[in-house]
Amino acid sequence: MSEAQIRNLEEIFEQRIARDEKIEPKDWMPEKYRQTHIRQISQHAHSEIVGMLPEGNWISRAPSLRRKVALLAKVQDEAGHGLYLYSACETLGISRNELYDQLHSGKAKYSSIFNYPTITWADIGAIGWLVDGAAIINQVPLCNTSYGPYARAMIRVCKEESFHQRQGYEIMMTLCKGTPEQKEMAQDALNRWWWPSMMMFGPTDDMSTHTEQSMKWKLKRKTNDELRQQFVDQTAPQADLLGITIPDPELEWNEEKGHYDFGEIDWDEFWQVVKGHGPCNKERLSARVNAWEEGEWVRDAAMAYAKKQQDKKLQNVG
Amino acid sequence: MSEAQIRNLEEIFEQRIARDEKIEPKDWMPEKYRQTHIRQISQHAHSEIVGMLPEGNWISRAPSLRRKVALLAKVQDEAGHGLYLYSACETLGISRNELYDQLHSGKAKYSSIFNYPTITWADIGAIGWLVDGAAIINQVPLCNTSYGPYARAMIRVCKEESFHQRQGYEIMMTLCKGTPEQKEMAQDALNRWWWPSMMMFGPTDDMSTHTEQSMKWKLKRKTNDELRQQFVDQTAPQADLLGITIPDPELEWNEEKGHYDFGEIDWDEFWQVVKGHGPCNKERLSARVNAWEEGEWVRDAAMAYAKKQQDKKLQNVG
Amino acid sequence: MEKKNLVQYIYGIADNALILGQRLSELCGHGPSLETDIALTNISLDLLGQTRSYYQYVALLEGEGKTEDDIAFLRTERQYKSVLLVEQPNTDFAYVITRQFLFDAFHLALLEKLQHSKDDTLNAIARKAIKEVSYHLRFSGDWVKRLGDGTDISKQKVQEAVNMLWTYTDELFHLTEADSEAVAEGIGVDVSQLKEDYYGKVKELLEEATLEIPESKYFQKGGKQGIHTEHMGYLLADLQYMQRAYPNMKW
Amino acid sequence: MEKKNLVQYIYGIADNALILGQRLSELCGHGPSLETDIALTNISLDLLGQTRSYYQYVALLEGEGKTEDDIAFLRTERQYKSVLLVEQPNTDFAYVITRQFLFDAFHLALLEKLQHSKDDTLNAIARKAIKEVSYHLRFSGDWVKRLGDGTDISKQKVQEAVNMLWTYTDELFHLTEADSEAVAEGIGVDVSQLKEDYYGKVKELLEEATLEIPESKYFQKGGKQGIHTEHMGYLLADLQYMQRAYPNMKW
Repeated sequence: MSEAQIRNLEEIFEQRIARDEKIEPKDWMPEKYRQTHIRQISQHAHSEIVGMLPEGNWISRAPSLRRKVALLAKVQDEAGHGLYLYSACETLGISRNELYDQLHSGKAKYSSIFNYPTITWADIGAIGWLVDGAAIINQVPLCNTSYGPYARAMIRVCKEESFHQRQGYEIMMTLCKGTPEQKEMAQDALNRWWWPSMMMFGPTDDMSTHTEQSMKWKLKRKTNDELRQQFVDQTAPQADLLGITIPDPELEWNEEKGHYDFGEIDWDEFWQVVKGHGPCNKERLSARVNAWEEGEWVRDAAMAYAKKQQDKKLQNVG
Repeated sequence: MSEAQIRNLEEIFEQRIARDEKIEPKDWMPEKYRQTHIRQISQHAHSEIVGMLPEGNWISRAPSLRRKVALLAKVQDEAGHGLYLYSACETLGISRNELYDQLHSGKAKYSSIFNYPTITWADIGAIGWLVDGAAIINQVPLCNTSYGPYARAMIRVCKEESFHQRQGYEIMMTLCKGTPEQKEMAQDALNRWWWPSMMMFGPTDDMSTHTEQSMKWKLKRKTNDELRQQFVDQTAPQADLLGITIPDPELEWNEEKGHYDFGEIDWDEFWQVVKGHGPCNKERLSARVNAWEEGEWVRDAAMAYAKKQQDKKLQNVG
Repeated sequence: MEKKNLVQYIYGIADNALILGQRLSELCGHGPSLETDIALTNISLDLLGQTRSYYQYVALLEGEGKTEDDIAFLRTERQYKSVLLVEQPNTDFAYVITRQFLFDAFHLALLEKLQHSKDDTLNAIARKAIKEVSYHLRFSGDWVKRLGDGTDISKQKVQEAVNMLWTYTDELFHLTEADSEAVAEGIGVDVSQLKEDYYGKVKELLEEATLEIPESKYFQKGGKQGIHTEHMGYLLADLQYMQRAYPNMKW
Repeated sequence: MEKKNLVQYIYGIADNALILGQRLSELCGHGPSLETDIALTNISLDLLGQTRSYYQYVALLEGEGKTEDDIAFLRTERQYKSVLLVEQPNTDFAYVITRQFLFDAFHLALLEKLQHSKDDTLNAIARKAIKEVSYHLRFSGDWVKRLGDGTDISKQKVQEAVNMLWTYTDELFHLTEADSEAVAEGIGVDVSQLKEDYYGKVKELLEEATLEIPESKYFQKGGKQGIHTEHMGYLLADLQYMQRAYPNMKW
């Protein structure tokens, strides 16, 4: 194709996006669009899969059968989200194995929040309430993103996430209405998960890159700081309702702005975790790598068996 | 050597034993004496080592610090007994590695009692009381056995075993004086360990082989049935003192004989376990094999390091 | 039937579901592929769902304000009446699948009888569970075939698992006192009657999977009397941790 | 010094001994040789012995009929103030030895100061423990050298363990509030002062063992505030099992 032709295609493409038309796998798309989407969708998929681990840590010790079943189902949903998202990503011409390789080699990122440990049962509540809460704020706009398979996956993901978020909040509510020991457990979980959740929206706008392009492609509709503000505004009253305190002395309602003011994030901690030195980065990655490596013989067996069955069929036909 | 010479040596040898003289490693001894002793001493050593496993199972869950320390020390003593006994066995011209190979390949036996699981804390008491009790009855006569290194090892072993036995009995006593739940736990442990302990004396005399020869060499001084009777006579009053009931409806004091009568052992169970099909045979052996195989690189490293140090020394001398 | 015996009879069924459900739940997030991870979690969810139905019934029978959680979490090891098979550890995927297959084949046969129990709660639970367990058996059976007739490595691994776990199958067919009484009253299933058909079907599938049938004369037992393997204590330490550490709280 | 703070100060020392003693005790019967098995058990016994001395003192301070076992077994995870290093799992012998060495070097330095504490119970415990811990350090240091300068495999394994566990060393030298107060009163040791000498000695031995010194800028912390790794919960589930399942009994 000539450069002119490509420019023409790009123009048509940008117009389609501007008209809110969905881009589908077989449609022409700029290489950068493809690469950006592979990066973002796969990061999102990896986050779902790695996100199974901190919550999975409490399945065997859940305090009631009802909670055990709910947690197990929730973690399973995350595996399901991983599946849709990997499939969406595969439509962009990359295989699942390549995506796994990127994760296992440390080349691909996943959400840093999952590098914190779950150390009490209340953490399961806090993750549902805060982490899923933050995730939804990040993700809801993606239900209208330009790439069709991603948008459709996100609709399903968001529906389930908001169920998870309510479930998490309900765990917190039960603890806060429980014994003093339980309420203390809830407060402690909020203390530990608040700032990492705030970090889920990424660097402040002045530090953030790629935003303009992402806005255009509807991979992003609001800036990091806007989303973070939305999270604070949504969560602060919920904490009040629970009767526990967000660990930020600067948190205060600003009547004038119509928003909460809040304190500064510890960006050193943010970058430490992003760079792979959080409390559980090594454990999370090695859990995934181990599962994958120990599963190799199983996947090989399934392939070998399928081939044998296929050969038999062909033989019967022939 | 001519046959006559050998007969002569054998005669002198038998006379020495008859005079209660100790046979020492450098002394001449009949090949059968050597082989029999290798078999018995190594079985005994293996039993100490495998015997660490069922009790080791409760170290991490011991109910008090005092009990945890005592149990840990006890299991350590067993490792120590294993060490003396392997050393005694090595004086007969077999290496420790060969002995381990025999254990790991299933060629060598160890005491069947250790193929039963420890499923409650009371089992730790019952093992001390019953299993160590039975072991002492089997072992005390060996302090005067004819082979010097074995006899000396046994003196030390027996001293420690009788300490363990008292400790086990004291665990049982504490449980029996405790809550009804604790007493039930003690009774349950007695129910499960009684018959396996009775089996520790081996088949009945009419079924037992090698006894005559072993008697002559002082590897044995009483028959299986005599020792078993001694165990019952010693243990039944102890159970009364604890206030728990030995699970044998036929157990009864026989005034005339001056001994307790008791019921029939389930010999099918006995042989099932001896043949390798007890509740934990596979687990015990694979725990030992795993420890050994996983430790190979460590032992290799120690050897390589020692050699390097040796070489350095030689270089400095040269 | 005496309430106490009925409760014991239910434990003999329900505890298997709890313990196997717990074992499978330990694997969540660590499977060889997302698809098997999801499938095994589904099985775990089904089993834990069944567990809840049974224990809710037990709680009702026992009264005194007992809940399903008291029953699940606050018994001593000796009071759990699950068979030894289900508590065996997740050694590797071959063990997980083989344990599942050997249990599913029994479980389905049991439920097919239990749906005709004179006890309406039990027969209702059974009818619902049959659909779930039919799926479990199809899944585990298919995987036994894949592993058996897959690669040399997978064949070796699954054969080892079959050989090891085989010794725990006989116990499935032992009748406890509670069983006998429940059978006599038309409430319980005579599991000893399921044995022949079970081994027939299991062997047929193992043969299809090109595996050898173990020829063990010796079997393990004890779970039905609450005498478990040494694996059980550690499983319970985790299972019961929260309920034991924070007694009498709502979650 | 306020009693509550003194108790917290003691936890900061004693909990390390408990948790590391527990970790080592898990290995009993599974070591690479009888000799190492016995030696590691000895270290575990020493540490648990020290734990008892500290906790008996805490029990005395707290009064109200508390026992050493209440303190050892009946706290919540967040109340254990051990450093993250000691709860790290027994991944393999290289991890076990490296964890031990990195802790022993600190432990000995701590005790050498603690023996001059104004608190007579603490200085007495320290004096007794110094002899034990000197032996521990010799043992673990010797093994680091054997593994480092042994075979290629052992070097690789111990280097990996050093790299992984190194990130937990910095926390050893953090001062908690209870520490600062105890230091001010001449009771406690200013661990931040031990840091330079520690890294000097540790690096010297690692070099002798032909190992590379990790160049990590990032370290983990939290244990001293009771924020542990995910390994701790499982360790406690076993450690506390009996006391939790059978409360208020004598053993």
